[in-house]
Amino acid sequence: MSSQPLLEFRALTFERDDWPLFSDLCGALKAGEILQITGANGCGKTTLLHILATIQAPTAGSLHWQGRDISRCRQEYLTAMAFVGHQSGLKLSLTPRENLHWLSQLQPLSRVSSGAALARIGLAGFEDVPCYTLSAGQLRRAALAILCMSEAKLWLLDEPLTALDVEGIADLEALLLGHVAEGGGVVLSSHQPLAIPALRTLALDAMTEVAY
Amino acid sequence: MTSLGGAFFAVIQRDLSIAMRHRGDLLNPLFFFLIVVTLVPLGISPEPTRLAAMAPGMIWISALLATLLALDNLFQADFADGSLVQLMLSPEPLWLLVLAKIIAHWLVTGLPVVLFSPLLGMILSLPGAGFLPLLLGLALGTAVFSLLGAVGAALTVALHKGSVLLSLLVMPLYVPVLIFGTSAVQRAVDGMNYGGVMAILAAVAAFSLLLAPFAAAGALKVGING
Amino acid sequence: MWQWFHKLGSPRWFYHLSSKFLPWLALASVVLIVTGVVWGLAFAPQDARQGNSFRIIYIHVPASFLALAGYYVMAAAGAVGMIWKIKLADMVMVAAAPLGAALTFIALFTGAIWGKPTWGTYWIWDARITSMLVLLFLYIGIIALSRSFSTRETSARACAILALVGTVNIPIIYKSVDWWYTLHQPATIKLTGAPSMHPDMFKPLLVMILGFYCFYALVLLLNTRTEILQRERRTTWVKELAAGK
Amino acid sequence: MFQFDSFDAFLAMAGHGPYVWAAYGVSLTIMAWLALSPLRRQRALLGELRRRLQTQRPRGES
Repeated sequence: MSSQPLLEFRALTFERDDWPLFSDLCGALKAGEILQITGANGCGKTTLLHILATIQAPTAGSLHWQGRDISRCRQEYLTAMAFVGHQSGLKLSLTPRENLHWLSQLQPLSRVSSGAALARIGLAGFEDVPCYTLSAGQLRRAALAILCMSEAKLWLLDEPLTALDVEGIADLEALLLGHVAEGGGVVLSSHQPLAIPALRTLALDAMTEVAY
Repeated sequence: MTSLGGAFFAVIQRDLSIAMRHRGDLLNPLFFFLIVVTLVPLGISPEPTRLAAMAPGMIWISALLATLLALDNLFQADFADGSLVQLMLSPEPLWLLVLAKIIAHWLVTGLPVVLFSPLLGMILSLPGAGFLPLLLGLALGTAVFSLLGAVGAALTVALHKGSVLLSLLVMPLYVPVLIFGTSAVQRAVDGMNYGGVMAILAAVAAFSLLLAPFAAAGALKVGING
Repeated sequence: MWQWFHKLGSPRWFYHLSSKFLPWLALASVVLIVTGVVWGLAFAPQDARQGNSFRIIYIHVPASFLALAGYYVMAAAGAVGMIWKIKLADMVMVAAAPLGAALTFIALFTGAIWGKPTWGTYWIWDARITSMLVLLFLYIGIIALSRSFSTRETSARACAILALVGTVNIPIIYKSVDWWYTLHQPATIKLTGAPSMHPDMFKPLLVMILGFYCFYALVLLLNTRTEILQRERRTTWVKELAAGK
Repeated sequence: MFQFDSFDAFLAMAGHGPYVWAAYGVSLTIMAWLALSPLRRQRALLGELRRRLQTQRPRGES
């Protein structure tokens, strides 16, 4: 296995209305690692994940995918990255199966069938009911089913534990460990502790106090 | 594996099936269209000659307002539930997916308005010669409304009070279409040749088709950071 | 080459450079506009048909010129800011929007006042005035959009896209309105007969147009400088500037 | 060449005075405001910055 990090970010700075949310943030994620971003509400966890997912552009700094600047290989990066955000990304009027089918047309999601993915995440029997009948926890599980199907090496997860019960959290942890065992990488934000050995953390708190 | 055409048609298909599950919402712009046109004789005069003189303009203006009404839903619902982000993280070219969304949106909002317009022409005593150019013109015109409107909808997608702002942004851009569209009908009613005007309208539509998806894709990348 | 380009885009450098020619620009615009106003009001011969109301032309025409040119300046700045990610261009765009809107309003207002003695009514759906009104709406859209974003950068990007779409549309809008006007053939005289103007009438107009160009550049510079200070207020050079004063 | 017989005639503009003067007056007022308002905003901004710096300095340097 090469020592080249999967994802590296250098000197990331993000300013909102000329007010730095964080500045000069550096870090790297190697294959087989899980990086947890921690910090109080409003310290920029979601923004950082959005920047890593190339949804938002940083004010300054750069991202590198396997050593190459992401602005030069964004297409390749997008096929190698899966993002599950704060919102589920599911249409409430469609069923989980329909939602996953739609997503699989847009993104490389063909490791397992949508039915198998939903069964693995604990939604067997709910494949064909409209999503608006699901509970918040079930919706979150359905969103995480994307990860079971994904061929992506890198997972970016924004608060994946929200609304999950104990069993759901255990399922997710198993999923994450399975992914890194296969040489993948995960960046996730959460303020809850995770039962995962060798978890690396990045605390954003220190950045909130910036003098005028 | 994903494929270009697959992603394009998947987006259209999904948006259409969502629309079919909210059939009530689908009819709203149509009823709006009908009600606005009904207000014209009530507000002005029921006299057929006066109505006929106003018919092309009134039908066009109400069609414009009806499509405008449905416009802020183009991206906003997808933004709220996060599926817009998933769409934008697809390795497929974003402009193509945006075009698919615009086409689906036109099929559920623009097309019904077009198909409904002859009925309104009848209500407003539009002379017989005006019906064909009305249909043709509205078909092209509502397509331009959806295409240009998509840029505005993308820019305002993350804003709280986006819908009023959206109207403010796109309505001035609709001026040429309104002018050419109504005058095509007027010319036909007056017994003149309207082919030239229709050609201009088609050119505007083709031009919008060429540029608007790129502009809307760029606008989305900016707009989701509202 | 890129270094040079980015130096040009450095707000600090621009701020200091612009302080040098700001007084000259101010002087030029005041002298030209005062000369033009006095010449136009008192010394230019009156129009044979329209009488003295024709003197409004010396405000109306330059304002209309710059209202339209201003939209292109704004769109060009927005495009530069978007393509090369130059902050300064974004600031110029933000500075240009209210200025252009104000000039458009002046053009409309003077046009309406001129209409009263000429046509007996303040408002007439003349092609030129209608296009100007649509232009005002386009400006208002940009200003409204720029005020509704929470970050300045996003706001500038969004406005740039809208301005570019507007720029592509403006020629079509102008042509369509022109065509619409000929279609409805109102029996009125044309507002201006610029080509057939007497040289004595034309010279002050030229002075005024020059003066308005200088004035536009002046206010654009002033607005941009304010925007620079606003955005860079946390940098050391702005703090030094504030402390040194 | 001055086009009017007297100053009163200049003001009256043969009946068009109100229109001409209103157009010039309003336009020039708007233009003056356009030029002055950035200057005023700039002064306010620098003033506030200075005030902030003065209140911060004792803490920052001690």
